[in-house]
Amino acid sequence: MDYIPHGAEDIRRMLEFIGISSPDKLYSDIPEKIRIRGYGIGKGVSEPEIKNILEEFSGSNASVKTLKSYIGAGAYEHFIPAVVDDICSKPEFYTAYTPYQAEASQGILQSIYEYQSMICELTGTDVSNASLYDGATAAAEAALMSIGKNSGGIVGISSAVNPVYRKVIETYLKSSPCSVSLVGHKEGITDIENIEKQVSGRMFSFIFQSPNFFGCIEDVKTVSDYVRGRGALSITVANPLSLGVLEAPGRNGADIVAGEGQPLGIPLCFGGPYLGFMGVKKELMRKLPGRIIGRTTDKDGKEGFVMTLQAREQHIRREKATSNICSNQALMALRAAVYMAYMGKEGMKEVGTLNICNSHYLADEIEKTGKAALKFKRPFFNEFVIEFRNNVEEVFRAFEKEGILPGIRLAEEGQNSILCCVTEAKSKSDMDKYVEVVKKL
Amino acid sequence: MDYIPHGAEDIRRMLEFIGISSPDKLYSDIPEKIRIRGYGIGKGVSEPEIKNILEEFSGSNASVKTLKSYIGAGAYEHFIPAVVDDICSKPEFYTAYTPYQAEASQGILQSIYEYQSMICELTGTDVSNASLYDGATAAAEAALMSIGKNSGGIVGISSAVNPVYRKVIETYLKSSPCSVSLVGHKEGITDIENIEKQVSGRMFSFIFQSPNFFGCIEDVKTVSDYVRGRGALSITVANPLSLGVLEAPGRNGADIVAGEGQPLGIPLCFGGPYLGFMGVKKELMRKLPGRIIGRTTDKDGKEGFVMTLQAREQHIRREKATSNICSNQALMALRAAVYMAYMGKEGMKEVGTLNICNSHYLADEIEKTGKAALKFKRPFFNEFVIEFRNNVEEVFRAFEKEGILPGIRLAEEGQNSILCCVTEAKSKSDMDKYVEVVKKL
Amino acid sequence: MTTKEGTGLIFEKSVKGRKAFSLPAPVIKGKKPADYIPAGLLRSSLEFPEISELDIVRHYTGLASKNFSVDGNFYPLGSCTMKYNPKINEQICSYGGFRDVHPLFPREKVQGYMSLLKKMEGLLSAITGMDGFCLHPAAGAHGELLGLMLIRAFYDKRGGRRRKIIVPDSSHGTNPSSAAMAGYDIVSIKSDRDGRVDTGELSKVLDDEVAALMMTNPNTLGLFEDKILEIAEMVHKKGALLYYDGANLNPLLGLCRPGDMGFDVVHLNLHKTFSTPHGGGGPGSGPVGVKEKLKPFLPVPVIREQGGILDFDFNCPDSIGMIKAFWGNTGVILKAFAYIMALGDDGLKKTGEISVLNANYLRKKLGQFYDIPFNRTCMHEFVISVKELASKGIHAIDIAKALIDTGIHPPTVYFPLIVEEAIMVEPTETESKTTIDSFADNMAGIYKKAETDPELLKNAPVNASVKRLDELKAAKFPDVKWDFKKRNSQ
Amino acid sequence: MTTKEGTGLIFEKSVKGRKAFSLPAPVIKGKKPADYIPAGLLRSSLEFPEISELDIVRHYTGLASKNFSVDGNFYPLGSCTMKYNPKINEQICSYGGFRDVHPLFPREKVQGYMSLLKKMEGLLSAITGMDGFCLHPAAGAHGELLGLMLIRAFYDKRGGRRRKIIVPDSSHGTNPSSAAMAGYDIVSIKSDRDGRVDTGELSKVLDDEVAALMMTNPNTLGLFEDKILEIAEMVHKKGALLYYDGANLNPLLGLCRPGDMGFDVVHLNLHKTFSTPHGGGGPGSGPVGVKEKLKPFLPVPVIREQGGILDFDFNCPDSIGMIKAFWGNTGVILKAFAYIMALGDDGLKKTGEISVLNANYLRKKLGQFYDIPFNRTCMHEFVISVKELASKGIHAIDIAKALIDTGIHPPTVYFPLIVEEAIMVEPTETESKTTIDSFADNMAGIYKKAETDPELLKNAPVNASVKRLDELKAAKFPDVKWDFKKRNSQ
Ligand SMILES: Cc1ncc(COP(=O)(O)O)c(C=O)c1O
Ligand SMILES: Cc1ncc(COP(=O)(O)O)c(C=O)c1O
Repeated sequence: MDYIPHGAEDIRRMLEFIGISSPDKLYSDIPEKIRIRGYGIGKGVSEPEIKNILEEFSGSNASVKTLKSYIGAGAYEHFIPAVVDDICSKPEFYTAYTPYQAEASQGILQSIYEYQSMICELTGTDVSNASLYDGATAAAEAALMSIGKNSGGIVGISSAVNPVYRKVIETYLKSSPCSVSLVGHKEGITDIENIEKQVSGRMFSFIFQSPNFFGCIEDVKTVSDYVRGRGALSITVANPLSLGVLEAPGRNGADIVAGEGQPLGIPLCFGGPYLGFMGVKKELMRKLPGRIIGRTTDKDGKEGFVMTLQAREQHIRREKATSNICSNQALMALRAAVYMAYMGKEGMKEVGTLNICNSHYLADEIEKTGKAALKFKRPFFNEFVIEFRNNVEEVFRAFEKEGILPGIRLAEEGQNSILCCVTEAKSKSDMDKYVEVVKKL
Repeated sequence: MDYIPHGAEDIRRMLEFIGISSPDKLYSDIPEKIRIRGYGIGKGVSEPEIKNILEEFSGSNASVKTLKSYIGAGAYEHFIPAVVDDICSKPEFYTAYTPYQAEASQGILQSIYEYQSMICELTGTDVSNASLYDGATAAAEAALMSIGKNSGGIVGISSAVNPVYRKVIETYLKSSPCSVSLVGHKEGITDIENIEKQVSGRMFSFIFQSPNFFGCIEDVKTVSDYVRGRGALSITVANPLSLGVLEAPGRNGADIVAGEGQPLGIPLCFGGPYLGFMGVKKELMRKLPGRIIGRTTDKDGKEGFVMTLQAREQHIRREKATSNICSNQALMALRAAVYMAYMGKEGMKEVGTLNICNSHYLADEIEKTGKAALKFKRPFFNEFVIEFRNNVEEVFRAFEKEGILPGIRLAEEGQNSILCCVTEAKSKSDMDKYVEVVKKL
Repeated sequence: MTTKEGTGLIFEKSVKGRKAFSLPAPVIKGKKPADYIPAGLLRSSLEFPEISELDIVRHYTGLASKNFSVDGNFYPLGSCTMKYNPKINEQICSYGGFRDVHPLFPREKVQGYMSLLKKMEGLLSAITGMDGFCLHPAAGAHGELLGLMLIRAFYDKRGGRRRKIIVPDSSHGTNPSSAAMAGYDIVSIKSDRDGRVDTGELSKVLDDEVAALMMTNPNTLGLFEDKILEIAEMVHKKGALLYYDGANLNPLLGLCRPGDMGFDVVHLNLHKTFSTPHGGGGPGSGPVGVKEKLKPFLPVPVIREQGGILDFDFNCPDSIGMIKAFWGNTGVILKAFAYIMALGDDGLKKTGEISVLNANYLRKKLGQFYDIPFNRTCMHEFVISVKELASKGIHAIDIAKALIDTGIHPPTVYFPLIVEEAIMVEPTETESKTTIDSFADNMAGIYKKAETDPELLKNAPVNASVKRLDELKAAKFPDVKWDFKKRNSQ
Repeated sequence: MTTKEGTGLIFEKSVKGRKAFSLPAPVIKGKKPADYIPAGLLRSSLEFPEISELDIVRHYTGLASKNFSVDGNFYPLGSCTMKYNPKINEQICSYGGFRDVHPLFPREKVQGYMSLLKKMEGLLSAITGMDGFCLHPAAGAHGELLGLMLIRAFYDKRGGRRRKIIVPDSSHGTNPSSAAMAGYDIVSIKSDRDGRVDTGELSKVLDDEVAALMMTNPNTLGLFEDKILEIAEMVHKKGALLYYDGANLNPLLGLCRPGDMGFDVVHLNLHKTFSTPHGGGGPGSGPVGVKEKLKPFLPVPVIREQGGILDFDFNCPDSIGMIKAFWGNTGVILKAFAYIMALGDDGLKKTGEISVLNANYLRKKLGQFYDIPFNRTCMHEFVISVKELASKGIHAIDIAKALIDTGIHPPTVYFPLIVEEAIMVEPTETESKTTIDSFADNMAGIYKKAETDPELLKNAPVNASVKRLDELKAAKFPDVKWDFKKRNSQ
């Protein structure tokens, strides 16, 4: 099949108007030598057939509906309000593009302005961009923002930062004159003494995560104070959903708060598309990567919205731009905006509360069995590391029988450790089943 | 949960404005005696919970995705283009109501005008209404249209009409001075001689179906000519999807063409909501039940659409209305309209062709096995009656094992008969599996 | 954005050779209908539009932009209960285990559906105080017809057919029309000065020929029939039955039940009270509930446990038969079920309560400008009369059209028939104070305009996709379908 | 219908105590965060809006109505390939087995996804003529960055780091910007009189320090780089690599492949060529393909068969590492996969062919009025210059704004930078002759207006939800978020 509208007569008339006899007359610029005859990928199929084919692929995947999953580690199963799906499937939003022409794009522009506003409020920062690719690249962009383009130096990263994020930041920084110093955590959280010990020389910024990879909530204030005291930027990677109950990093001294917006109403979808968010202090505004939407007025003084501060961007600044980002994750930002509006002031608190209460319920019940214990005795949000007495392979087998995915293995943090995530999507009876399995180990 | 927007402060201010202290002050008209304290149906639950509950109900049903079904008999599994779902899930359409205020409802009005036009073209009639509840009630309304309100007489019905439709027509006519005469079919189709023999007295109309309940295509012209010759109306119940390839009944003499619009892009959904359609000759226009949309002009002479000929309807005519219909199946009519536009001139032909070719392929292959034979040797569209040599219970067991629903049992037409339906939704390999089962009987 | 693409009929956009459809190849290559079917039965021509998929999408996107809807506009259409349609219910309805199920699947394969429908019957019985329910009717009027058929069957069985149905003059048009369809003679009675059933009038017409009195409570003026218990007694004493048109049940949710008021037959409008969308004119769902004595007459099939599973029972000797193919507008029932389960006792009670609060708040606000003939505590809706504006040449329709220009869907006009120049306003419980206030402000502004600049209103609407349409012309010269032939000859 | 509800920020609609959210009760009643977490870590305040579900729906329904989109409007935004986004692909993406899958599920439980991604790599390799593909990049620019990192790694491994990247002056802004991000110095070269890479200029700058030449082919003028084989030879001779910016691949579908032209690294924009929606600015997907010699450097994880199943291999010693969490914008890739499979060899070829036909037809039409600086057979797009209208005070931006009033989304303006007052038009293959003709008519009308009544254009748009917006003010006094504090003090 194809999506070509023309009938034979249309094509005939167009060719006639152009003054040629067949479409291939338009290819005279293309060397004969490189012309091909098909890719050998086979004939196209019809819509019903493509549906069947894709249903088959889909049917070969497990999902959080068919298995009870306690896996987090950077992507989270949360309740997605039906309103979010509904609004974001409006073609007026999803079949548009970047709002280059403001007057024809007020819907998207205003929605992003609102998104930016809520991200700033949530993170305690002054300026937010219109989105980045995902949490890991947002952290990497934050690191790039912090460094000078030409002078060497160091970006410190806590070892309690999601290892994938660390890897992405490293890849991004490889092209820069700077290098990365890993700072070992102490019993699950960042330790200032370790920064002192392990980072020497000029430190541009220090990146840490809260709640961090192990689920532990960091003392953002203490770390930021220290980092800023050393003349570096404090970059906090945050779980936005946790910020309904946890203090905004920006209010505790973080200069840049970046992270993964997926918990804000974005489906798991095997890892993407997700949403990189970033909020920064006013002073960093002109260094921000990506799009920024601003409020202004029209000819008649009526309020309206436009892309602004474009002088930072690639299409104007080219090689001198703050970043190369062009297409971003606007529709995911819309999802997050609708989610945040839906939850609102009280709902953000309540969903955060449910995550804390559920995860602590499960952690407590697991510990009560005596078969496993929390690895780090720290406050946590919705993830924690649990160390089993039994061999971890055996543990996984026991859960598998019950259709439960108990978490992911964390080999570095002890032979039989598992990183377990519990959100508001789990019910008491779900968790009790988990505990049953542990009891029987 | 609930869908009440007010905060406590809203309610306080509203009560204050009304000048009362609490909402129950508004209930003084209601006798204390009948006031209740809840229904005893339990507390409400949250959106995530209601989702889980309904997922469980849904999960306890088989579907045409989990079983291969060859069941038709009034509801059909067809390919539904994604475009149909997409357009009909636009809230501008589904959260509106009857277009009482034309200037605020041009979208719905125009879509129904287009629907009416295509139904007329498809059925070969002059006027169509904006929809009726379903095929069976449309047939019943057709019967009511044909009779005098006060004088007795007869409505003849072919025994090859879907027995459910016959029952509904009978129920509807019970309140009228008329009675129903059943006319036995002859080898699967209506027989004029039987009408002559079995209907005596004043016949208002004769109702027959094509393709009929057994799948056989009737000779609409011959039957209509005879019926009209007797001074009665010829009412044809038709499968609209078949009319992409079969001649329009209206062009063969039918006065009223009514039927079930479900094959035109409407999901099976366990029996409803479906779509009753009806097209009639010009002379019957003012007797039509239900809404009719007409084209007119506005103040400036610009084209627009309105509900018209309302003088037939209940809100004006009350007990003298042509029918009591008020809410109808407009959204389903929209589905049908989008489906028909999507298929278009060539697609209607092609989808009809696929139904014919697929069903004949399966019928031929079954007969080749020698284990079963077509009950009626007549032209058919996408359904046919097949009689098995083996006991029908055994036949069903054999299919069940393979996850196939071979059709429905038709006890009246022979001990081991099955009514089998094959649409474009079945592939060759599906059908070959069916035949494999038959072979092994 | 209203686009050019949205204008013009789809037929005018048709161009030979264009196509949208996409279908698999035939099983056996090259086979044609004529290979299987005699030529005489095959179609000679079909003049359907030829148009691409994108053009179809644009066409309907354009049409959608010309339509008011609850999602886009306040829609206080009296008597229609245009409340918010929760998105979660739309989602639920699309689950494969609901959507892709054939109604004739073997019962043991559809126990999810069977138990849901059975539960729904129970919920509706609890909510109305009735003893049994039938979910088959496709809309309110269909429910009425069924209800009246049941009443007929009841008397037929008892012997002594009765031929009259009484309806108040304030009743909805479907009431007398359904009664006529069910073969009854209609007796209409005047309302009393309070806008309610006049018991004096009632007693005059209540004779042995009366099969039933049909009532809406609250009635179409939005007033609760406070003498309902007395009326029920009068009716029952005469051996007649009491029929409840449940289109206005919303304000009574959690508060009181028609069954307890003495009603014998009830129909509900799931597309009103229970929040399922009205779909631009439907589909709806109009289940019917009855007291014990009428249960034997309910349509077949009836859901019953048989052999360990829930099955359909067709074997009910006193049943009136079938009134619809299959078992009702299941897809609609599903949404109402989810709504009721989600709200529960507490949510339903609050729903009723706030629908009444909103209506009274708005009534007080509009009463500052407009005449409200029966101006007392109302239930979920109330009726304005603008007959005093007639001197300026302004009618209810002009107010309605002026509202369109404010982005608000007009209320119901010219109903109920007992109020001259009626404007019937029902805000529903899902509308916020902000929205209601802004509606009241707009209505006040229009009132002032009616006094100072009536021409302006006569010219309304000016912001819609068309100006005021000529309905007379439409009725006089009916143009009810596109002329495909004309097009071809052009 | 544009409604009042659509105006005003969501924060301005917030009213204390209103809420939309609906969540289950906590597992243990009465537990609060403070029971588990030290007070010092807990949040003091959060000023989010308080608003009901219906009001949210109305808010965004209003916003949607203020937005142009492919479904509503012709959208000939050059360089962006705003083609129709098939609805079937949106449907597919919502299947539970795609949507509700965690990226860290055990591999054996997600073989559907693994094999789909593996197949997709193969399809893209076949379509581009490359030897391997990485699906991770989230957009075109991300793909560019990855591509340049691969090039860097390639030279690092070989020894002999090179520090320059050449880009034509017609290149897209992301090209130099990505190269800079990858740590390269940028050398820009002038285009020749035909609007193509000037081989003379190229040879002047092509030295041993050059790591790669980045090209778009067809280039941003819509012209095929006819000397591409010669250029490839020049570049390779110098030991440099050739990078293909695949944003403009659409016209070449089924016709020729970058791999066969000599490109060593390629990125594609699935959100352009392969019809996935642009989503108001994203998400996109920018897979990168490479020739054999660059494969070892591709990011981890790489999909490989291991132990009878498809697994992710993280153990690739020469890999540049990871460039994104997880494995790419899977949800986007899914749609592109369905698109490619549905079209197949025949459909893809036709797609390319008609995109060229449409562009040339439109070029001829617009050429009747407008100046097209490089006016010769183009591929999928072409660039107008309106510099001659400058004397009337009319600029590209005025033409763009005037188009908004006709319901058409303006083409790209002021790009490529080498054309003064550029208007870059890309109709795509999914637009019908009718739509293209009507666009041409509108453009002709605007041209006439520019000559006769330029003021009218300077005032455009007048039909949009706002008039022309003050961008200077926005940049000078940045207002980039709502001030929650100010609101509270009001
Ligand atoms: C009071 C009343 N009764 C009955 C009906 C008929 O319901 P339906 O439109 O579902 O047939 C309506 C609906 O308009 C109504 O308002
Ligand atoms: C020619 C060209 N190259 C690269 C890009 C960058 O792609 P993306 O926006 O997906 O990052 C674009 C997109 O605008 C483009 O047109």
